[in-house]
Parts: sequence; C-alpha cells; structure tokens
Amino acid sequence: MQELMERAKELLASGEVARVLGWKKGENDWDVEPRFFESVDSLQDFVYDGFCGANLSKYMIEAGKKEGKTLVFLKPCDSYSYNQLLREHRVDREKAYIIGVGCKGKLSISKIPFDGIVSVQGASYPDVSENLTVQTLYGTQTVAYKDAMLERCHVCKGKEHVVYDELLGESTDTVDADRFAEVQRIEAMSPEEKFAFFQKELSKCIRCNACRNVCPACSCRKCVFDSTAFNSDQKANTTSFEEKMFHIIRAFHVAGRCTDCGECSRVCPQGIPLHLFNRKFIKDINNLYGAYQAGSDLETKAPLTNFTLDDAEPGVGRG
Amino acid sequence: MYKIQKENLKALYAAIAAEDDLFLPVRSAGQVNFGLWTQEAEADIDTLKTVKSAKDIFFPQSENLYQVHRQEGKMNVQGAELCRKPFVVFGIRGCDVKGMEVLDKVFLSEPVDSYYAARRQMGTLVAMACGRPETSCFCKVFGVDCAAPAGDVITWLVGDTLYWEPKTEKGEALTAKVAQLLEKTDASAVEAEKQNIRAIVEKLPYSHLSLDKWGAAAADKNFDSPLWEQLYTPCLACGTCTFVCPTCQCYDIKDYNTGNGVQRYRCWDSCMYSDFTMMAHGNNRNSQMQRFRQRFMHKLAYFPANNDGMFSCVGCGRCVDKCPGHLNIVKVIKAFEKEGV
Amino acid sequence: MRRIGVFVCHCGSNIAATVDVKKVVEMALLEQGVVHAEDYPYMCSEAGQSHIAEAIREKQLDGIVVCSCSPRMHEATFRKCAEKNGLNPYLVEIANIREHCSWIHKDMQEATEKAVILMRAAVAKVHLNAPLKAGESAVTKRALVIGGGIAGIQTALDIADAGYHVDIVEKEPSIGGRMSQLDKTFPTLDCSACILTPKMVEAASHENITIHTWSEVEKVSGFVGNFTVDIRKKARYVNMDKCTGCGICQEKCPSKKPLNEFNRGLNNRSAIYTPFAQAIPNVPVIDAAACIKLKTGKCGICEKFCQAGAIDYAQTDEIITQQYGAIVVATGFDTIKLDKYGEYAYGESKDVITSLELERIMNAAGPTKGHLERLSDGKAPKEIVFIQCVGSRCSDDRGKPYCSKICCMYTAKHAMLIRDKYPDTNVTVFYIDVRTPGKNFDEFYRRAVEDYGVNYVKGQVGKVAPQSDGSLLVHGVDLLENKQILKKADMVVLATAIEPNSDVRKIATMLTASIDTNNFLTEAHPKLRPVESPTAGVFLSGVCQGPKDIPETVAQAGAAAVKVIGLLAKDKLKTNPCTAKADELRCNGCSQCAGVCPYGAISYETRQVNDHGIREDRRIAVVNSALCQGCGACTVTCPSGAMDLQGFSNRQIIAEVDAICR
Amino acid sequence: MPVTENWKPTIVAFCCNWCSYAGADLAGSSRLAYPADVKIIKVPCSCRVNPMFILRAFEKGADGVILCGCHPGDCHYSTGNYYARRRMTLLFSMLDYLGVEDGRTRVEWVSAAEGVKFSETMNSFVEKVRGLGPNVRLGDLRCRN
Repeated sequence: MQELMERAKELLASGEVARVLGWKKGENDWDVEPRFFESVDSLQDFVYDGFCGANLSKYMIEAGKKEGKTLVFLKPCDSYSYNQLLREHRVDREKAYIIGVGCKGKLSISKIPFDGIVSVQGASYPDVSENLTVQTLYGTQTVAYKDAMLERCHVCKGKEHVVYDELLGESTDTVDADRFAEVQRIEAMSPEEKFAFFQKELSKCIRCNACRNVCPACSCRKCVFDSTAFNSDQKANTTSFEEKMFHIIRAFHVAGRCTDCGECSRVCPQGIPLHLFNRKFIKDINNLYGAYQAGSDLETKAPLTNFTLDDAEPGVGRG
Repeated sequence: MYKIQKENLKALYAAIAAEDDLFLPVRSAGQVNFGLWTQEAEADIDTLKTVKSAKDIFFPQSENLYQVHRQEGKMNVQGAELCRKPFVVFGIRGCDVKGMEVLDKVFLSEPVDSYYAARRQMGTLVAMACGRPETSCFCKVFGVDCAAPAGDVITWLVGDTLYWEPKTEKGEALTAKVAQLLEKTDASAVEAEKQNIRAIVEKLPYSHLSLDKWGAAAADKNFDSPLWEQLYTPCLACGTCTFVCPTCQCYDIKDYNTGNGVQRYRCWDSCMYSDFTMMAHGNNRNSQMQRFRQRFMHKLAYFPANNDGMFSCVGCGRCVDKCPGHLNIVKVIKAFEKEGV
Repeated sequence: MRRIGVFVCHCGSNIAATVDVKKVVEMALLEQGVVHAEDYPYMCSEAGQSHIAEAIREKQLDGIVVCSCSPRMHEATFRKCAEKNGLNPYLVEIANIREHCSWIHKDMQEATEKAVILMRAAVAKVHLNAPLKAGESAVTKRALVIGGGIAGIQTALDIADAGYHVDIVEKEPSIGGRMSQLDKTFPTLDCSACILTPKMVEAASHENITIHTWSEVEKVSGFVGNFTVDIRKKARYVNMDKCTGCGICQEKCPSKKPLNEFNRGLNNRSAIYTPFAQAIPNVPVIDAAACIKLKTGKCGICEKFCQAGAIDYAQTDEIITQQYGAIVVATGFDTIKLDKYGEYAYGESKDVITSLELERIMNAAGPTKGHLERLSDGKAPKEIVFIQCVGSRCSDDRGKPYCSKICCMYTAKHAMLIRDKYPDTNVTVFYIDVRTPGKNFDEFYRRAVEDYGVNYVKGQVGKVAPQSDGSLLVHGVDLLENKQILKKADMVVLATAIEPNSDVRKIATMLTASIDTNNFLTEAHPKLRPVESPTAGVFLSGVCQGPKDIPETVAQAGAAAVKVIGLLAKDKLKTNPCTAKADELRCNGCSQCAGVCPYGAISYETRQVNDHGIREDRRIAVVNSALCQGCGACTVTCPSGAMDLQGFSNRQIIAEVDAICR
Repeated sequence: MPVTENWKPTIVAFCCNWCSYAGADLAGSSRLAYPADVKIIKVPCSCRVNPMFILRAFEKGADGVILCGCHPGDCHYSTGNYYARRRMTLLFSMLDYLGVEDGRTRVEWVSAAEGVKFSETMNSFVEKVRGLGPNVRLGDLRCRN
C-alpha cells in the first residue's frame, strides 16, 4: 500500500496526473470509499487492502470530463471493466494513467458473520490461508480470510491486467469454486423450482438501482427504466413482474458486455445474487458462440453484434 | 410486566394473527424484512435490523391510490380502500418507532395523508429493545433509548424469555387479547437488561456524534460548504439509502396503463435519482453533488427548521451498513464537525 | 390528441361475410381519439377513397386507419389518397382484417372480435405516428467500375453508351482480366482474344470511359448517389503520355528473372513489361522489386533506349479523388491454391498443371508458343488425364463447398481441342458429375465424347504418383465399373476450383457490401435483386458474386449496367423515411449500433448537447438516412433506447402490443 | 384468471414485413385457417423485435409470443435475422432459467412462399399455449382486473 501511495504522490507532484482515483480510509476498517485525491496531502488517507473491493473503472467516465489525466488504480478484474468502457468510447484512455495493482482477493464485511464488529485486522496483508481477527462489541472472533471473500474472488478471472500503464504489487489466484456451478444447479431444477427460487430472490428487490448504478456496463446516460423511450419507466416494485422485467432486461442489455465483475451482487442491499443472471448469459454465450470474455480486448466482435451462419436456433435444447 | 418463553412465541403470533394482521421480521432468501406472519413464515426477531425499516407497513413502497376503468366508452373511477383492519407490528426497534414520529410530522399534519393516517390508526406497535446494538447504530444521538423504546407495547428479549410491557391503551387492548399466553412477572430482569444495553450504547463508536453544526441554523451555513464537493464523489446515485431509511418520505405519483384503464399509484422516490422532481424545463438539481447535499441538508437542517428542531434521522444506521460506496450520514456529520464552518 | 378516422372495408363479401363490419365501426367510435368511423363496400375504389377525402376535410382528421386487405395490397393507395387530401401519407395505418382475419376464420363472432382488436392496435399505433417526409439527395452522374475484366469492361461500355461517364479501376497493368488469358472459349471455340480485344479497344477509345490501370481503390465514403472514392494510381515509372509502346525497353531490360504472372508463372518476363501483346494501355510498367535501377540505382538501360523519353524512375504513387453516383464491383476470380492437395503432386511434378496453365500452354502467345508439350522435358504428351472438381464441391475445409460451374465445360473444350490437334494423344477425364446446363453445352460435351473419343470416367482420383521414368501414375476409381484404375499419364490437368479475388474482402469492407462465407459478394436478394448488393448504389458484376461463365458474366454485366443507368438517370433520389434516428440526449455513443448496421449508415460525431441545461461535448450516433434501409437492427442493440426507428418506433410497437393484450 | 373451457389465449406474433408477414398473407389468401387468438404485429425485420416488446406482451396479458422472420440467409436486410436469432436464443434461455414455461415463446422462420408453414406453425403454437393455460408467471397482476 505504501508503494502505491508513494507512486501516486510522485505522479501527482510531478504534474503528470492531475488527480488520483483510489480508495480512501473509512471510519472503520471496512468502509473504504472510492475517492478522487487532488493533492499530495490528501493522499494521507489513501488505503489499499482487502476491503478495496469497489471497482473504480466506472468513475473514470466522470474523470474523463475533468481537466488533465487521472491516475487510477485498477485490480486485474477491474481492468476488464475499464477495457470494456474503452471499447464503448465511454472513457478516454488519453486521460487515464492506469496503475494495475496486485490483488489477493477482496473481502465483504457482510460475509463476516459477527454482530457489533469494531475492527478487522489482517485485511492489509492478505494471505488467503490466514485468518482475520475481528474485534466486536461482544468479544474477539476470528474468521478465515477466504471465508470472508467476495463471491467473485472465489471465481477470480486471473492475475493478469488487460490494460495498464504500469503494474505494482503481486496478485494471488484465489479461485476455489466453479464459476458456473450455481447456474448449473438452477438449470437442473424443474420450471416450478426455478420460478420459486427466483420469485423468492426477486421479491426482495427494492428497486434501489444500486446494481445498475454500480455496474460499469450500465453506463447509459439515461437508463430505459428512467426514461419514456419504451413507455417503461418504472420506480416501483409494484408487482413481481416489475422486478423481473428490470432484471431480465438489465441482464440482456449487458449480455456480451458484462465482464462478470460481480459489483451488482456486492452492492445489493438485499443480498440478491444478481450475478446469476449475468452468468447465465455468459454461460450460454460461451456454450453457443464460443468462449468470450467481455473487456479482454478491444477488437473481438461482441457476441450480440456478431453471428455465424449456423448459430443455434432459439429454444434449441428444449424438451 | 409480563413474560413469555421464546418457544411459545409462535403461539403468541398465531393468537395475534387470529384477529389482526401481524407484521414482524421474516427471513426470506437470506434476508430479514418486515412481512405478514403466516404459519410458514420464518419469523426472525434475533436479527437486529431488517433491511427495510418498518416504514413500509405504514407507507408502502408502492400503493394504489385509485383506479380508472374504461368500459364501452364510459369511465368509472374507484378510490383505493383505506386500511380498516387492525394490525400489529411486532419487533419494531426504537429507531424505527422514532422514525414513525418523523413520518407523522409529514403525513399527519395538514393536509393529512388519509392512507397513512388510516394505517397509523389501525396499527399497534409492539416495540423491542435492542439487546445487541450494532457498530453502525447511533440512535442515542437523536434521543432514542433503544433499551426502552417507545411503542404501544415494549418487549425485551433476555435469554430465552420475552418480557412484555403494555404502554398505551392500544397496548393494553392487545395484551388483553393474548393474556392467556402471558405470565405476570416483575421488572428486575428487564431493568438489568436496560442497564446492559445502555452500557453497550455508551461504547458504540457513533453514540457521541455532535450535532452542533446542524439544526435549523445550518440551512444557510452549510449549503455552500466546499465539503460537499469532496463528500459526494463515491455516490452512485442509487436509492439504497433512501429506501432503507425509516424516515425518508418522498414519493412519486404515476399512472399504470392496465389496458382497460389506469391505475394511479404512488411509490417511493429518491432524491438521489436524476429524475427526482423532474419538471418540464429540466431538473432544479442537475448534479449529483446537489442531490447528495439535498438529502443530508434535508435530514439535518431543513427538516429541523420546519419541525421544531426535530431531525429526520433516527440513527438506525441502515444507510451506514448498506451504502455501496460506503458513504453515510455519519461521515457527513463528522466531516462538518472537523472542518465545517 | 389525434383526430382519427377509421374506415372499414367490406371488400365485397371478402371481409363482410365473416366480419361484422358495422360492429367494428361501432367499436372504433369508442376508441380514444376516433372521431369518425364508417364502412364501405370497396374502400380502395374511387368512391371509397372519396369518402376518406371527405372525412379528412369535414372532420379535420390527422390520423387514418383503414381496416381492409393487407398493407402489401393497398397501403400505397391509401397513403396516396391521404397525401392528395393534405394529410401526411405516414399518418395512415392499415389493419389487415382480410388476409389475417376474414379469410382464415369461419366464426363471425370470433372474426369480428379479432378485427376489432386489429383495429384497436392500428388506432393505438396511429396515435404515435409522426408525419414523415422522404428526403432527397442529388445523384452524381458518374459510375465507378472496380475491375477491368470482361465483366467490368462490358458494364462500363453499357453505362458509357447510355451517356454517363465511367471510370474503370484495374489493379493490373492492363485491362482484360482472366478472359485475356484464355485460349479458346466454349461452346463455340472462338478465340478468346479475338472477341475480347475489340471490347478492350472500344472501352479504351470510348469518350465516356476513363481507364485507370495499375491502380487500386483506396478509400470509399458517402452513399448511394454520392460516393467519394480515392484511387491510388501506383507508380508506373513510365510516362503514359510519352510512351509509344514500341517495346524496345522490354527487349533490352537486363533483368529477366521475374515470373510472368500473365503466363501463370510458367516462364519469365523482364522487369519492365506489358503483360501481353494486346495490353491496353500498351504502356509497360516497371516492376520495382525486380528493376536493377530502382533497387541499386545502377542500370538505367531502358531509359537510355527509350527514344520517347518516357521512362521516369522518380514517379511516385498518386491519389486521385473522384465523386460517383454508383459503384460496380467486378473483381473477378482466381484459382485456389493447391497446397492442401498434396496427393495430386502439383508443384512436385512440372507435368501436373492447372487448367488455366493449360490455357496458357495451348495459347500461341504462351510459354510454349502454343505447342502442347510437357514442361518437364518438352516432349509431346501421349496420355493426358484431366481431374475434375479439384477443390470444388468439397465437404472438408481443404476446398470449396460450391461447384465452380465452368470446369466441366472448359475441360470438354480442352479435351476436344487436344484430340482435334493431336489425334494420337489419349485423353481421360475423371469426374464426379458432368454438369452442362446451358445453351449448346450438353451438345458440346457429347461431341467431345462421341466425336472426339474423349474417355470420361466417373470417379475420383486418389493419388497422382510421379514415376522415375518421368511419367505420372494416376490412381483412380471407376464408379460405374466399380473398379480401381491405375493409369499411366504424361500430363495431368487439374480443374482447380475458382474463388473470388483475394482483394474482394478489402473492397467489400470499404463499400460495406457484405460477403458470404466463401468470400463471394452477397446480392440484395438472391432471386429478385441478383445484381444489386444490399448496400444501395453498389452493384455486382461477374464472378465476384458467384461462379459464372463468359456469357453469364456478360449478361450480368449488362444487367448491372442497366441498374446503374436507372440510378444515374435520376436527378434526385427519394429516401425511405422510415429510417433510424438517434436521440442525442439518450445516446451514449457506445458504437454498438454501428456494429450491426449492414449498410454502414451509422457514424459518430462529437458535438455539444444541451441536456436540460447541462452543456457538454458528447459522442453521438448519426444515421445517414440516405444509407439506412430501416431494418431496425441498431434499435435493439441500443440499451438506452436512444436509437429508434421512424415509422416503427419503440413506443408505436409497444402501443400495438398493449392494444392487443389488453 | 381461472382456466375455463372457454378460456382463449392471447397470442402476439411479430412478423417481418418481407417474408413472414407475406407468408401470413399467403396463408390468408389460401384460406389456411389458424386460431383467431393469434394477432400479428408487423415489423420491418425480425431484428427490430426488442426483448422489451416480448416481455411487455407478457406483462400486459399475452399467453404466448412468437417471432417469425425470413429464413437465415434470406433476410431482406441480409443479416437482420442472424442478430434476431442470437438475441432470442439468449432471451428464451433466460426465460427458461426463470421458470417460465418454455412453450410460451417461439421463433419460426417463414418465407413469403410458406403460407402452409405459417398456418401450421400458428396452429401448433396455439395448441401448445392452450395446453399451458394462462400465463401467470410473467404477467402484471394489475392488468388482470
């Protein structure tokens, strides 16, 4: 972390960058927030540890509108999101100085199953095999680092950055689960079970739009669900259809563009496993049209703006 | 003071639900929210905070106002029924009860919101003291005593025993209905619990936030602070904070085309949204900084200015827990305390 | 609120016998905005139309729904009627209550209910119809033909004869193309050069034709009627105005190593060369890769001998930019590479040759001066084996899945010519099928078999094995006799599959013309628009669209020319107003829409927008309405709904859905 | 809405202008009957059909939605139906995943010459949807009263 801070200070002081987009210490160990640092002094509050899960790439849309270059720290998986935004002309590469930072798996405070957490030690020097020491109002607890990791880190895309100006820090491969296992589990259910499963999950949705607003692929200036373009502007969770429409269409709109960064599931206040929608599309795309990873490059045609003459027919494989 | 063993609570719920609708924290798909009790529902009174506050029961996220039916070229307008069936909210925490007081200021002052007023009249609040307050709790700052919350009935869960104390007429009436399930007891265990809770509350990191920089006088003073420009940056413009908040009361009114007519409904709106209070000419707050500022200025300055100093935050800490960008009212208050003018 | 009139047609009894038209009228009057509804026996008749006209006047209608037959029948009629009466034609919608209702349903109640719903959907849509106006764009009265083979020459001549200027761009030093390499042509056996050369001369001397040889198309922009094309004229190092075509330079040139492309590499040429004697223009080019002077700075012999002083080593490539109204692609073909067909020993033995190489060998101007001889030892072959379908009709990825179409006929021609000229030479042809549809084609083939004694064997060849005595052992199979054949041959000729010229992909991309999996250019409709590409203003001529023989190529070239003439004859083009349009306030500039546009109609520009008081520079999609054909692919790619299709807008379709489902 | 003997499904059929709409016309002029439950919406090309339209139909009370376009390779706009094919493949797969009965959605390629196929397709589709009964999993309850 010190290394990152020093490098950021250096670049800021030299005038090479006008600001730094990084993570700022919170009130507690875990409530780290994304932040633009405009001065060397302000970087005192810079932090980089296991709680820096937030993907900063979407903030680069706004950064591109500001004067001068912005230094941004991107984790390997964040760099895919940035690349996808670049491909869609939503960010200006000229106005970014990208430091690819090492990542050893990121934590979720909601995965630490204790009441009254006061502090969490061990987040800054992550080693997957180590434990976090958690001070709570009601005593000291420990939890394995791995058990407190975000879902996306268990199915990590790898240690490589797909776009950067320089690299700092080591990454660890944290994969210990099959990315599509949960999708497959649902696919194997009967239609009634599937319906019941999603009905239960989606009935929690409060239409807060956190999933949409955090999503680097959902970068529309005006979302269809906020506009009259389709006569479909909605704010309400009036009937269960509203959530289905919203989540199906949202997943469809990001199909072939979603890098599976997992931010939607991370931020959902109701803990809805929203990545299961996106991953279903990713799985289908991989199976039907060949393996595709959004954001991995700028050239490969996206699956939904491409075709082959002998593509599968809709509904193929149905009983 | 009465008591009932935890294992008998299901019988208590059944007894209440026999006549009235019973809302209580229900766990579904891993999350706890207030919901209607049924035999199948998984009641969860151990979880301190429901994701959404109990506000939803009195001021639903979406509610129908009236319906227009068109048939053979004729219109038929039908207003929504006001709530007529008594109901009980069980397990509401002190902060949420305080939240109701804030909502009352808005909806019960003239012109009275008849939908809300009807529900308030029909609803009985069975509050519950917070045995294990959370780090994010700061209700003390707003004068809430979570060891002895307000409500029609107050309950304390101590070990496996739920203590029950009716406080109002409504509370007494409810107590009478379920009297056969309750056992009279003295208040000693409850008193000890209150001391316990208050001791923990004292130790909570946000319990001693200072509101000196806030209140009616802050309306002009804090508006132009350069701090807003720094504080808002991580804001995603989602509505999480507003939708989990027990006091946010803004709503939008919309029409739904049912094919044969229109259903006019209202639904929660969020001042974080870019189309909040959108008018024909555009929006009077057209940057996220302005929208962000609005939310906190409203809670901490404008609302007290219009409501005898009452803040429209109750310190429940839900926004502290749920904000995807880890922004929250505590950070705002602290920033102004440290650097504000 | 629109003032809508609903007109329900009886269509005699076609509709009225099954649909209660009075009920439809009655129900229409209950719909929002409907201020007039009536029924009439024949709405499309003069009298019916006068009812519509009267209602437009009397009731100030600004939307019309006609419940009648399919819009494919009379939409144009009713639109014209509206226009004549001062109403924008796009404010008319048709509810198809005949083909989609009365004709397929028996039960009157059921059919009437459905007709009412179809009427409602049309009313709901017409509420949202916007008055659209077809745009106009001017037409540049000049055509570009890419490729100077027989297809390009014929197209250019036909266009030029109609009075329009045509430019031919040919990448080789001369026009003439593949046909100039052929010896004789089937089924008449006339000499290829004899019939081609006059056409070449005619093109060269035509006042309306400009020929750019040794040139390539570099860049294309614009749209139908208004293309702007950059043409790269490659450095020739010979001043075309000065050169007299005397040929002394080629004679004196000391660099004689480069393979002669025109003779398929079977012999060599000089560094300064014209590909063949009848070349047009008859001006040589210097092959910079082989020229000693250009490589080392020493030599300069050609310059010394050129009395006209035409040699100019300092020449550089030149870009000329020209406007065109129409572009014809006539890029032709080449034979496929045979490196995946090792079993035929091509490249291993000099006596295994392709049919096109045989053409050069048989040609008097070819490497052997027209004598049929083995390239290995110069001996006359006594046994020749022809192998058909080398790379054609191939099911694996070594060759092409299609039939190259010309091989059966030219092989019959070769066999016949050889038997005619060298009666003691035996000719055997291994074939899968002999395909000879075409005027006088089968007769021609039968002559080869019956009159000339060519030995046709139905079966494939598995291997050609060069023997130590210089002969070739052909391992074949006779499917009719069901036996293996081992045949000793002196020469083996491969009927090699043809494929589109390798440049076609680059050209298709520039023109946004689509190509199929075999790199043939796609036609706008396989049956009904065979010489038009899906991109308006781009036409197809010759083998670039699919395998063809000469008569077919010439016929298609003429057809393409007619299409071009039809286009250039117009002063203005009316554009389809149902085109896509981007809402600048919603557009993200993400460029996904351009990725699915088959016409290249979408571009992006950065401009300042005023989004409710926020002024900022944004990248916005811009649709060129002259190019857009209105398919709507872009609209679904657009996540924000910024891209919409006029006449079939998101809200219009949703209004129809709502009306049907309510 | 209870399933009764008299229940009739609402079926929306999106047909491309160049092939399938003409195919439907041909079915009509050939008097090839199919149930009146089917209501056709004309679109220029199958690629014009947005998944929003299909969900919208279900929201408002459709019991089945079918999309018809030119056969792959025959698209009037040369490539439109290829995009439609991918889009619908993914959308239908998602609807299956959510537990919506798979018989409620279908894509069929019908040329202008295939009046018989159009009619047969509609007959079999309507029969399938009738077998499934009313759509409750993807409807908005407000449209039901």
